[in-house]
Amino acid sequence: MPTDHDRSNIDIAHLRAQHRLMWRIRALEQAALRGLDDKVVLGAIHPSIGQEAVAAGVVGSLRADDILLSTHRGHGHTLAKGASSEAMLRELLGRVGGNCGGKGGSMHIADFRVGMLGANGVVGANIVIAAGAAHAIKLKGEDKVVCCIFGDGAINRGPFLEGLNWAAVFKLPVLFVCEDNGFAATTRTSSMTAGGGPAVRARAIGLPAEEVDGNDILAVEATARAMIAAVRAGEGPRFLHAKTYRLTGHTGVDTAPYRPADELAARRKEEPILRAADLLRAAGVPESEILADQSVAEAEMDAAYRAAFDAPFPGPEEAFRDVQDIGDPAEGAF
Amino acid sequence: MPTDHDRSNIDIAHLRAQHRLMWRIRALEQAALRGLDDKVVLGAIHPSIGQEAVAAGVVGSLRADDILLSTHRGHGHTLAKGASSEAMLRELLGRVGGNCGGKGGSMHIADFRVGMLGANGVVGANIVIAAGAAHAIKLKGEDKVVCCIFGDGAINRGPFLEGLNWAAVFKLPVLFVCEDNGFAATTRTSSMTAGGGPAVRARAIGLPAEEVDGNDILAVEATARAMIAAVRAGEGPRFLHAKTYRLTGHTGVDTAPYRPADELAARRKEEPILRAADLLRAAGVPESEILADQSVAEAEMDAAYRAAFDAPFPGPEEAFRDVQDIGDPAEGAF
Amino acid sequence: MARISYMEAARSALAEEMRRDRLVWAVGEDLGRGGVFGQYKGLVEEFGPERISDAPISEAAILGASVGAAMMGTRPVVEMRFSDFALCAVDELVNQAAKARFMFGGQTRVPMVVREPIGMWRSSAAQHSQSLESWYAHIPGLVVACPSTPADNKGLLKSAIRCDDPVVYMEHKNLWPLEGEVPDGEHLVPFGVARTVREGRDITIVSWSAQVHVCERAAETLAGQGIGVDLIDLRTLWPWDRAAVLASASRTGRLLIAHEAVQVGGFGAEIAATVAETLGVKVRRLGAPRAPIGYAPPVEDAVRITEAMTVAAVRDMLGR
Amino acid sequence: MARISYMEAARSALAEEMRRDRLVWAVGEDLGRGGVFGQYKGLVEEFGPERISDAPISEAAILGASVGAAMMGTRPVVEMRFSDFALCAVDELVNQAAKARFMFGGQTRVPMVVREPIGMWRSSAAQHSQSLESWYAHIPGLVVACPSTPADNKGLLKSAIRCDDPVVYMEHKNLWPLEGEVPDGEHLVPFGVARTVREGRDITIVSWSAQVHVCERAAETLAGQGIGVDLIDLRTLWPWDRAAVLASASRTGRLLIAHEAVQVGGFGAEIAATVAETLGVKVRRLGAPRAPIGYAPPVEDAVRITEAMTVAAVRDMLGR
Ligand SMILES: Cc1ncc(C[n+]2csc(CCOP(=O)(O)OP(=O)(O)O)c2C)c(N)n1
Ligand SMILES: Cc1ncc(C[n+]2csc(CCOP(=O)(O)OP(=O)(O)O)c2C)c(N)n1
Ligand SMILES: [Mg+2]
Ligand SMILES: [Mg+2]
Repeated sequence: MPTDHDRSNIDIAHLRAQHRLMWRIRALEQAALRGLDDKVVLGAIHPSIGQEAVAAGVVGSLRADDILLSTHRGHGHTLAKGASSEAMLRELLGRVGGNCGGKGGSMHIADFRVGMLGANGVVGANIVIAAGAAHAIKLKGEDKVVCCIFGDGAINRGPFLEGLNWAAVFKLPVLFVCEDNGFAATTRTSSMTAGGGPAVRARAIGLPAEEVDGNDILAVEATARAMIAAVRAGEGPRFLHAKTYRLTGHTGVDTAPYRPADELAARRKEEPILRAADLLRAAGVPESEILADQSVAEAEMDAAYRAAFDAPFPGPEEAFRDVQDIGDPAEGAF
Repeated sequence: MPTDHDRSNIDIAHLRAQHRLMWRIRALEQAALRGLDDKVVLGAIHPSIGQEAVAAGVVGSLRADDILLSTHRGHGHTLAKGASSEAMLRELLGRVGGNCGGKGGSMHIADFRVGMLGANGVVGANIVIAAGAAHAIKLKGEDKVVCCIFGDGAINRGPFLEGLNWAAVFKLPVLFVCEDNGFAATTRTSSMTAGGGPAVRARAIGLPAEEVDGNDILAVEATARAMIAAVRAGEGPRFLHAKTYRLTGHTGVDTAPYRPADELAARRKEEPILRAADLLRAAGVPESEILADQSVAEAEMDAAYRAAFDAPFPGPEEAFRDVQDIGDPAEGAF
Repeated sequence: MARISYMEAARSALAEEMRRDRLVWAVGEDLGRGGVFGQYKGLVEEFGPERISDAPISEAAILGASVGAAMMGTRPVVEMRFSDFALCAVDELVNQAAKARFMFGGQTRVPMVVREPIGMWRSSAAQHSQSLESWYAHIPGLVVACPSTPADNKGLLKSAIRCDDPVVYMEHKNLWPLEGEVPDGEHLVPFGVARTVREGRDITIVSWSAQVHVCERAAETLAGQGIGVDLIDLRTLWPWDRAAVLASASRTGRLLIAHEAVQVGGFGAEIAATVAETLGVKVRRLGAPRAPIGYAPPVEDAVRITEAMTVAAVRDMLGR
Repeated sequence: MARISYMEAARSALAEEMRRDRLVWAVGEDLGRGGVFGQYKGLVEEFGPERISDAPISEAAILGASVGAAMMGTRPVVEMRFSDFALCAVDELVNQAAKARFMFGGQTRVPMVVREPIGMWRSSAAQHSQSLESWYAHIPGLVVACPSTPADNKGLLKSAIRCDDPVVYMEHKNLWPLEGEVPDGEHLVPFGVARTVREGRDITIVSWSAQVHVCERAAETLAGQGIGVDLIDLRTLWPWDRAAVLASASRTGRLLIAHEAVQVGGFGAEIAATVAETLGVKVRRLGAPRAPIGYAPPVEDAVRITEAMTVAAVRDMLGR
């Protein structure tokens, strides 16, 4: 599989688009963090700042009708799949017009219109659900691909084994992506994970697996594209281990005192947007255009944030809607 | 690890003891099956006929104060750990004097006096419990070893991953043994298991693992002994994959119509007791002594069965005993 | 009409629905060989191994994959073998299947049927005998069905398969061989409509699943003693037929609820509380003690709600 | 006596018990850095990482390993983070921990405390807000504690750690910062003994966990309206203090049970049913609708049992 992409022959227009997408993701999350300060984002936020190349490289390589499942740290994935930034910010602020009508929030963000079947508040739970989504695709004879992204912490939960085995036994069209940011909440994942890591485990369960520098947008994309093609060709599930680094704390309020400052400083230098900008610069893209990508993204998210801020809350009647068809949720109570 | 044991230099007395133990296991299960015919064993029975070398070779290599956890197919393991055959048959018949006072039956047989912490009615559930038993041993600074036996079907359940990772992360004194009899109930396990199998999975989680011919008592014992020594020496968990074959149906009433007769006939020739007898014969042990091992075992189990048959049932008050200290189980009801 | 078993009724319901809708499929361990109780026998021959699918022993994956497959527009019928093993997949059922529609603001539905056989079955002991229907009745988003007759096992299973909500479908292991008249073809039993098993004016008894048959025998005995029992088979616990129960209880003035499950925190409490809140009539429950189920027959029997106990409770409530 | 928080009370209870008994240890994700709510802060410094142990994200292993470790004579305190995540370990708790002693005929005990923080916590939504105490009250073998005050969180946690039964210990996430007077040192609160929060003769209100404080405010308001509330904090659901509830309800003749959990199948039903069966007094429950908990504040608030609702329910029962 071509992880060793030819850097002398880069599609600059495409890289530029990826650079823009990564900035949109980062600006979206910065707006979400601003929402915390403004006390309008009331639930937990798990930023993916520093991990944007995984969202852009993997999710950006999916077809519009492909399916995505994500985690609690899923803003980037969701935006990359095509969700509207304003709808997302409305959801994060719990407002009308949010992707889930304000009922899900950050940890349950989903946009079925663009094939995004949900973030998940339970670590690892998306893995078996993704296997099942792929199972349905196979049963229906479609050529869609399911992409399931989870963290390095999820590989220690049972559903990792059960879901990968399921996908391999039934030869299902699913790409599993372990977005490895080094931490599970406040714990270094390596301290609680035995053996050779995600790819080694996946191979032991019969899935071809690759490791990739998750901060290198070109590497991520090249590997993801090849794997998605194999999956779509009916070759069965594939596994991608993308190594990246979480530049923020676990949540928007976690200052991450458990990690040395110099570690963070060193890692900041390797973050994916800077590296993409360097590539653009090297290819002759003027600084002004590189900066414009940031400012355009920030302007988009600023406007979206303001719209969300001004949007109304859903009414209390929403508490009783979409529970189920059968039976009245208010029966017995109140 | 010495799986390639020197067959020219066998300890005949020890092999003879193992031959006897395997006969005792088989005769115990034949008595249990007779209990089904006699309609005195009322719950399900999962015979391990044909798999006796795993019980004898692995469990027979444990120290008396070592700890054992087993499965629904655990009669052989339990007997090999030192439980009384009469107490076991009483338990299978649900009588007073059973290891669990008749309250557990075959699937929950346990004998804490000999370090046998229970069969389990839930496939794979014993794996995490075993890891925890080993965790306690480490916390207390003891030099006991935990041995956890499960089937080939259990390696697809989440607790397999979670339990092995746990044991490896905490470097716990536990030997995991996958007793691979080719089937999970009526399904060929291979059809539902992806990848390279139990040992490959275990290695991926960081456990040194070996495969062994589970019908070769000498091979099983040699490998188990070496692994148990490493575990006891504080080297962390080990994993043994023993390949054997289930000569009966899944339960005592399953005639296994899903398997061709010639497969069974071929496998009968490789069963562990015959093979041990051949070794004894080759070493000059007279036929009469070999036959005596069988008849002595059958006589023991016949007497035990009769005693169990004649034993009284526990009274209904047992339904309310050993539930818990706090709160009256009958409160509210009746 | 044909006289068939509870098991056969379920099998024909599934077969009919699979013929009607090619997006219906079943998945679980050993289904290809008919399932652990034979309730899938012959189906793989008709529908093939993709639609009557074996599964690895991995309840979390069986249930979780079905959630994904349901969100993608198929209708999985999920076999959990024993309700006890479904405890290996509670996150998938309660945090995922039951909540997806709500959490995602109505963007999706999770049409799946989770078959969880319940109840005591001779000497199956503590990990193979539980009745946990009240758990699922407590969880928003779930429908809970507990059929007691072959006809209902056909009609409710068909309704469950067509339902867009996740349904926890609890057959009773002791009822598999029970025979009864079952309407042919399109026989659908709606959720939330109780069945009046027999009419009487002295007392109302509400029950479900196998316990209905025990109550029926008790009612027979009581009839011989001049006591008329209005016996209601609830059939589904969510939704449950409040109207039928309240109407009967207000007629008779006395309500006894009998179930096999542990009494403390059982669904009988919900019914008793509702009726007490609403009508102020005499209520009483008859449920199991709060003890695991033992292996030895006398230990197992000690937590069984019997006909005699039912008769005695009724007589006691009537003061005669 | 010192004025400390609910969180600090729990922390000092654990620390005291760990000093007293070297076989007590705690295990869960992120404990080394104080736990997700800070309830383990500073403990790793005193007791070291073996006894305040981090864990992989593997709830089934955390709980299952603790079952094994408890059977081997240690006393694990198991942190599940949110009661919602404990749904990933239900087999281990319900089929294993709760049943081992019985199944094995009394050969073993499983002394462990499973901490499962419950309840709504602003905008935590459907998978981080559940109150499932009634589930565990239904399971033989388990003890269920739901402390509402700092003093009880100290005294009940200490009792739980010393208990030989598995205890499901449910702290309420909104109560962590709540301050109150807590006795120093050896302060043990026994299981099954309710706390009378205030006395009154018009109506009995029974509650537990954070809802007690809502009821207390409602009782205050009602007192201003000339209505006297006998407010009982149950503290533990299994065992629960039937005697205290029955005595109070028979004195006042009216019983209201209020809890944050879904009303259908909630533990309020058990209490209402018991009291209705025993006394025939007026009963009523006040629990949540059968709906998941939404993210947006108005949606979340719509399923919250408020002081105003409590006041209205009481006035309605009294006909004034
Ligand atoms: C089953 C479960 N256990 C625990 C948690 C609490 N939790 C939320 S995020 C998180 C860390 C996850 O780490 P990882 O999978 O690496 O994802 P990351 O947060 O690094 O993106 C934990 C432990 C949870 N949500 N679900
Ligand atoms: C969690 C769970 N799922 C399903 C079952 C039903 N069941 C009992 S034994 C068995 C087969 C187990 O196969 P394996 O692990 O290979 O053990 P073996 O029976 O071959 O010894 C199954 C599926 C169970 N007991 N527990
Ligand atoms: Mg991570
Ligand atoms: Mg097997």
